Amino acid sequence: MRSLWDFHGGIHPDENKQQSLQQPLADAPLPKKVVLPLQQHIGAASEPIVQVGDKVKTGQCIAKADGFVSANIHASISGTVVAIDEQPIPHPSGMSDLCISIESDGLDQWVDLTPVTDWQTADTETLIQAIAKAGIVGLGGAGFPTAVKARTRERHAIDTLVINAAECEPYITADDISMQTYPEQIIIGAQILCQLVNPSSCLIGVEDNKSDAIKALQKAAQGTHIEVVVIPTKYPSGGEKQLIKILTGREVPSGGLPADIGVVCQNVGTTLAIAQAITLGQPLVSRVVTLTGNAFTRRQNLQVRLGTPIHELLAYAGYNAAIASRLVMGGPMMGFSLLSDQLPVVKTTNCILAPTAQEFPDPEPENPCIRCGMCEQACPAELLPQQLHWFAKAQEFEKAQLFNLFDCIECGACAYVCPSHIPLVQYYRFAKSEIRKESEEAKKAERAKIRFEQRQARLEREEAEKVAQREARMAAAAAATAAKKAAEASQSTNLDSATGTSAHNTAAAPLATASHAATSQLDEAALKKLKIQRAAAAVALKKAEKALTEAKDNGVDVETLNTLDQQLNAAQQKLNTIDQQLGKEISPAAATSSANATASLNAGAQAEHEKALKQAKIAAAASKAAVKKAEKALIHARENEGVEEISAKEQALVIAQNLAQKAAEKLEALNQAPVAASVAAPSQSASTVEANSSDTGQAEYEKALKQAKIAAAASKAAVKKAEKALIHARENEGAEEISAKEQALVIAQSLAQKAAEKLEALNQTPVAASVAAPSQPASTVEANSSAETGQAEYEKALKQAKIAAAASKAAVKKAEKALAQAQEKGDATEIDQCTDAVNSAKNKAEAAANKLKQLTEAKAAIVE
Amino acid sequence: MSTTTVKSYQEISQDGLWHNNPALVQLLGLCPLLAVTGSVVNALGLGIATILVLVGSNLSVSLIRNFVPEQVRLPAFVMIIASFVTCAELLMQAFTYELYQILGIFIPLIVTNCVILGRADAFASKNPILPSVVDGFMMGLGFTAVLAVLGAMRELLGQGTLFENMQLLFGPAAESWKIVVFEDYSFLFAILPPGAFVGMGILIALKNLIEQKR
Amino acid sequence: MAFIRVSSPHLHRPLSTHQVMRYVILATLPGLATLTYLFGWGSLINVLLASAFGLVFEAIVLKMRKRNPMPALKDNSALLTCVLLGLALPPLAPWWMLATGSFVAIVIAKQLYGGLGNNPFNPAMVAYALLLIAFPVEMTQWISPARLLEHTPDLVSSLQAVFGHPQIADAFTMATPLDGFKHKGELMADEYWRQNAFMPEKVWEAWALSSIAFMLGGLFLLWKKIFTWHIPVAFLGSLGLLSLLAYGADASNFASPMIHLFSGATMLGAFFIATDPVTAATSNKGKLWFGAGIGVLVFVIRTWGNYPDAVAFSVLLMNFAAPLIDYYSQPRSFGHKKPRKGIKHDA
Amino acid sequence: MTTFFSQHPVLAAVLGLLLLALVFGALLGYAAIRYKVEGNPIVEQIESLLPQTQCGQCSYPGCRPYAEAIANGEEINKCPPGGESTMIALADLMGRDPVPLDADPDTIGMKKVAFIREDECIGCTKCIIACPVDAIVGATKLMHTVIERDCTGCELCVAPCPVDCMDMLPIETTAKTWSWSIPQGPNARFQANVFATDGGQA
Repeated sequence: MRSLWDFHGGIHPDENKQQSLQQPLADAPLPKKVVLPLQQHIGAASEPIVQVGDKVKTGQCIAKADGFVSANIHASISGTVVAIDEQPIPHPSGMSDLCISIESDGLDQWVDLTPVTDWQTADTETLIQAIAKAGIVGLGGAGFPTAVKARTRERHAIDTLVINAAECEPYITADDISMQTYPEQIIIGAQILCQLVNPSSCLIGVEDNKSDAIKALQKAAQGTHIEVVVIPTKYPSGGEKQLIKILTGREVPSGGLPADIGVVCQNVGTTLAIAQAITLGQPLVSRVVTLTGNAFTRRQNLQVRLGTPIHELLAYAGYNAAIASRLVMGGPMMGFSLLSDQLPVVKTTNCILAPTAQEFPDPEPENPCIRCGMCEQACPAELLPQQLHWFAKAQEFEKAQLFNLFDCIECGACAYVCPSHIPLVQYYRFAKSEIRKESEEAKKAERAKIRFEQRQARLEREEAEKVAQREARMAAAAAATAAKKAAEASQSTNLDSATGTSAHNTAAAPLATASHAATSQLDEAALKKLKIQRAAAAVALKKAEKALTEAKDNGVDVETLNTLDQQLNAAQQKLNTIDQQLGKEISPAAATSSANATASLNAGAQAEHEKALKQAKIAAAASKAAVKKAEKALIHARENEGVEEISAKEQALVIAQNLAQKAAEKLEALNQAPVAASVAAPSQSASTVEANSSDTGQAEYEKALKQAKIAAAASKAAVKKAEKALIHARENEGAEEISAKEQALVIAQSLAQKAAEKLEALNQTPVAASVAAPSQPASTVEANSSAETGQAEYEKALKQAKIAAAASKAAVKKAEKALAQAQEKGDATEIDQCTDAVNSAKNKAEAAANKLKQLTEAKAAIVE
Repeated sequence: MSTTTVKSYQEISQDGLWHNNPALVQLLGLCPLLAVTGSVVNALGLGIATILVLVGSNLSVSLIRNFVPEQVRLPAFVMIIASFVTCAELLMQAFTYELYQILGIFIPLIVTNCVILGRADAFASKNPILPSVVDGFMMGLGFTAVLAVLGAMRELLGQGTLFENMQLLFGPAAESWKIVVFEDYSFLFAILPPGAFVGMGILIALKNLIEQKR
Repeated sequence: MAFIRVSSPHLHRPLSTHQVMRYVILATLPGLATLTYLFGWGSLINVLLASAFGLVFEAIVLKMRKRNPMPALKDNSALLTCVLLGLALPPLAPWWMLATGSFVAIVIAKQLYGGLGNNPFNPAMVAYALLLIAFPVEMTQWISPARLLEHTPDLVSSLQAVFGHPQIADAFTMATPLDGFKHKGELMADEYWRQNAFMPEKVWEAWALSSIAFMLGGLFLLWKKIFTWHIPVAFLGSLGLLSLLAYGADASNFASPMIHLFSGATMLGAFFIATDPVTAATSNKGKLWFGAGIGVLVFVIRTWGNYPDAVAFSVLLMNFAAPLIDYYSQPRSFGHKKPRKGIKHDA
Repeated sequence: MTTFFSQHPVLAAVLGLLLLALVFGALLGYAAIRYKVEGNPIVEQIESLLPQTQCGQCSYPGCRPYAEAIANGEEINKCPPGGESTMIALADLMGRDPVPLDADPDTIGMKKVAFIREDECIGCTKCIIACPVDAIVGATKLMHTVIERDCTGCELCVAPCPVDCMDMLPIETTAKTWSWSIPQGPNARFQANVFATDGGQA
């Protein structure tokens, strides 16, 4: 005989078990319709894998476990899935949750079952997979997925397997009848569990009031090392922790698991389900439910299909609503009262109790606590129930926690003995949920605080950057003034080359500094500065060009002109250098920012952004459509160059715009002309950064990446088009053509402005395009640096680029004009010089175009 | 509690006698209050001594308020109060010796009466002389009134008389002031300290009740 | 049938507060009967009068507190308090003492603290202590046992004594054994006992008998599991042990354990007053400390204090200490290594 | 020496007091340096009680500034999101009397979350700029959405929206978040009439 231990407290309520033991276990009639909640277990709700209208067979998996702690759900009858929607579920709240409803075809056709026939030799993983596949959860009441519990050995050393067959709650006999009916299968189940857990001893704890079950089990267990241990009847000896204490003398530490002390505990019903799942391959589609209470005429244990509506069972068992005082799911001590009879039987339903008013009178009004201490004598967790009650009542949750509120197992022994009829368990449940809520809120507040502070820091940083930018701009303006003075000086007094060079040096100085800064620094601020310097340099260049032109116009001597021309070239070179540096700078910066983004990513919050993802897809589709339209328009325009064709292009653009607006509801996305499409890229990458700046999820980041890729592809296409246009323009060089193109583009620009609200797209001539191109990647970086300010910054850059474009355009014009004048004059040297000047300007344009090409190729390379 | 705003004398008086009554509202000076209120004469004796000390200390504290550094004000106040208490003690010894004997330790203990230090710190150290004196007097009067009422209550309930032994304070002429309400009556509880606590509680409750009714 | 949302458990042991109180009241009956038999009608009149006053006061004060008086009156708690007060007071106490006692017990000691379950002090003992302090003479005069007198006061003269003619009662009263022992003056204990004029054997017998009657009532409650054995055993044990030690050391100056245990309010206190759950310590360990504390205090006050009996004061003093005892006697909860001492707040 | 003092008791008294004053003055001075309190930890404590919604309903830009203001004597009743419990906790901490909340009683303590009716969103980013905790995601011309987990329900995003597509939805109870309420307690029927309670300040 094993030595047994005792636990503190406990009560001896009337057992009332005989009523439901008079009849043998029977099958309940097949339900006409079953409702299967997606959450019948602890952990994540299952994921439905059928659709409304699907035909299912009995035992077919209809919802998959979603995550580690979750369980499969199977159709418990054959028929048609009629709904996947919110249905009232058996829960104390009486609320609804997602359920799959199946209407029976009355045939009860089973799927092909695949038992593990060689389970004695099968490896652990096979068995666990079989258990997981069968959707077995703890049938004792908690509903913890059994497959997860079966893996306990992976992390803990287990020496004892305890099969909980105590069934200490009054009235319930579901386990009792199962043991009487299927003792062999239960022993097999226990053996399977032994194989999984590999304990040195396996104990089945049964209360001594189940003599028939004990006999049956002992007979079945003969010849195995499984021991049936008879324990004294006392509520709540069936509590997991209490049973372990009784059988092993060990106490599960507070907040710990049985596995921490080398014990695994499984309910006997679960053990039976495991045996059936392994040896028959039968998933968990039914369970034993006790129907008892004096409001039933037929008190009995039934094998009930999961999802069976309770009212069908009530009708079957001869339920008399007139004399029933309430409906309880579970036992009288821990069950909950039902708020309707239109609820399904779920995996954890072990009993449906329909007592009369004599059995369960209405709760008496609560009286004041007289501190009699009876609750303390009854508490199996050795708590101070009355103190906890005072604390819960006064909402002093901190103290309640200090008095080990969370060790309460809500067994109800305290409330059972309380002479003042205080609903103690309800007080504890209230206090527990409040404490959980409070800690949730505290966490949320902490997160909000961190996010708020990070945001403040970011805003400050941006403000500082703005100030720095403003200062840089002022410096550039000063340099420009200096350059202008130098130019004026050369114009009026025919300064010698040395002086001119020095003037040029003055203008170029900030540029050199900027380039130096760019190579030595990698951060965005430096990039910004560099970009600003570049803009300033462009202005300086423009001034220099203007000076040169004016000098030519005014007929200054050749020497001076040469000097100025040299200066102009030098400035242009500087500009190119900076552009190169910018180009270098951008890719590492982008890489860094994306790396940062990845680092800051948070694994959670995927679901939250599904909507955003959808939206992005729509945007992508819309932009693709828009790009296609615009492409067509461009081809058209290229094929038929001339003023008339421009109107056709205009129409095409308008159509593209309309289409894009309609297609992407809110996203008046990338409805640009091919050239403008490349501009859209920054706004896409801006959203990437938006996502990065906060600790949103991986999914969001990937989504944004996708968007960016799409945008990049679009811009690649756009650049290609622009290139072609450029080649075309080069092939057909001539003043008239250029002017015609100018006109066409001015019209195109105004159209584009209307089309893309804020994106006053880049209206380039081939020459201007070269100038504007670098500003695009710059604006990308701009947008990267800050989501909110990106747009404004971008517009600014655009403006600058436009100015630069206009300036270079003007320069070419001037140069050509000067050439024309010279030709008119017939001065050979002057003609030569002017031709040189024009050529050099054109060369510059070509160089810029090449640069653009390089840039786009680089981009394409990145994308590909 | 800010006394930086200038109060009228009427407000000061109302505060002392009722709204901010040192015994009923501030609950200060409870030790002598509970100890000596066994009879009206004891209560009045201690009350008058307290008034004297309060007026004197408020006056002096107000006088020196601009010269005493913040950090050492409390020691300075205590010294002033101690001086006045010694004066009062000597005076009582000289003129009402029997009463002095009855009140015993509670006369020197006036030094530690929180009412006095409290008013010195809360009022006199922030206000000019005249308001300080008025405040001291009114607070003392309020305190004395509570003492007297409680004394009368306990004397009446405890031994069935009123104004016994008034000659100790007011001279032989007051011997006839004694009123016997209940003949041959004794309720020891009221005379003993527990009775003082209960009586005080009842007075405070009454005060709150009247406030609530308004 | 209505679908109702009720928190589990749905079953309840058929025992309510009013039943608990009723059991306790019933358990006092043997003691009351013995007192009436031995000392005449006085105690019965005490109990009935005090109960009547108590219920009236309870009803009035509940009305004033705007609460429904009926449930509170039905829970028998006020009745029990007044029964205990009536038993503790000397027989033939004048009606105004009973009225004052009931008022203090119900209104001041119980309802002013919030009513049933919220009073920190045992109401009956608060009232008893107040009466003892206020009327020391009346409270220490106990009526002589019936068999000592030539004619016991009949019901009419008892009622006369209670209502208005205390001098009638004076004729029947004498000191209790404890009082007599306290005021034995310079006499040594054995000398005192020899002088039968002061404390005849029959007086002692009467006290012992009524003590045993109270003990029987208490044992009934113990059997009924209305309270646990801890407090009475600790109380009687510590008192008995201390008096035994003292008596053994110096039998001439200290009263014997028998006198301590079987006279005065010892048994009434041990089984009916100290066990009042509202004002006692709650955990088993705490109850032991609580009971032992009372025993020690009773011995100390009886031996060296001013008052002959000390149960009321001892109980009240330990009532003070009950929260502290609770604080330091918390049980070790399941799954915890050590019991927690008190509430520790993080700084 | 002794005789001198016994002959001049007043001088002795003055000197004695002087000596005492010196000794205790030195002690005080030492204590003032040794136990000097750095900063104002009370602000941290106050802040830890505030709900961190950063909603600005207290008229301060965020919870921290309000915490600082309370430390400097601002009223403790200006935090409607924290509700009664926060106010009482603040009253406890500051040793002040509880005061009724300075807000519409219907809205106190009601937990809400912002929701964007996405069909109507024009992608103006104004709500993104307004959100104090970066709980709104989106970019220019792209639809925005609220990260429900991070939304504090401060309502600051509602006003800036040019197309009024922001809703503040109360957080609804589901079967998962449902919990048992506190039992009514004894005297439930008379609760409404109770004019004095046993709780509150000691």
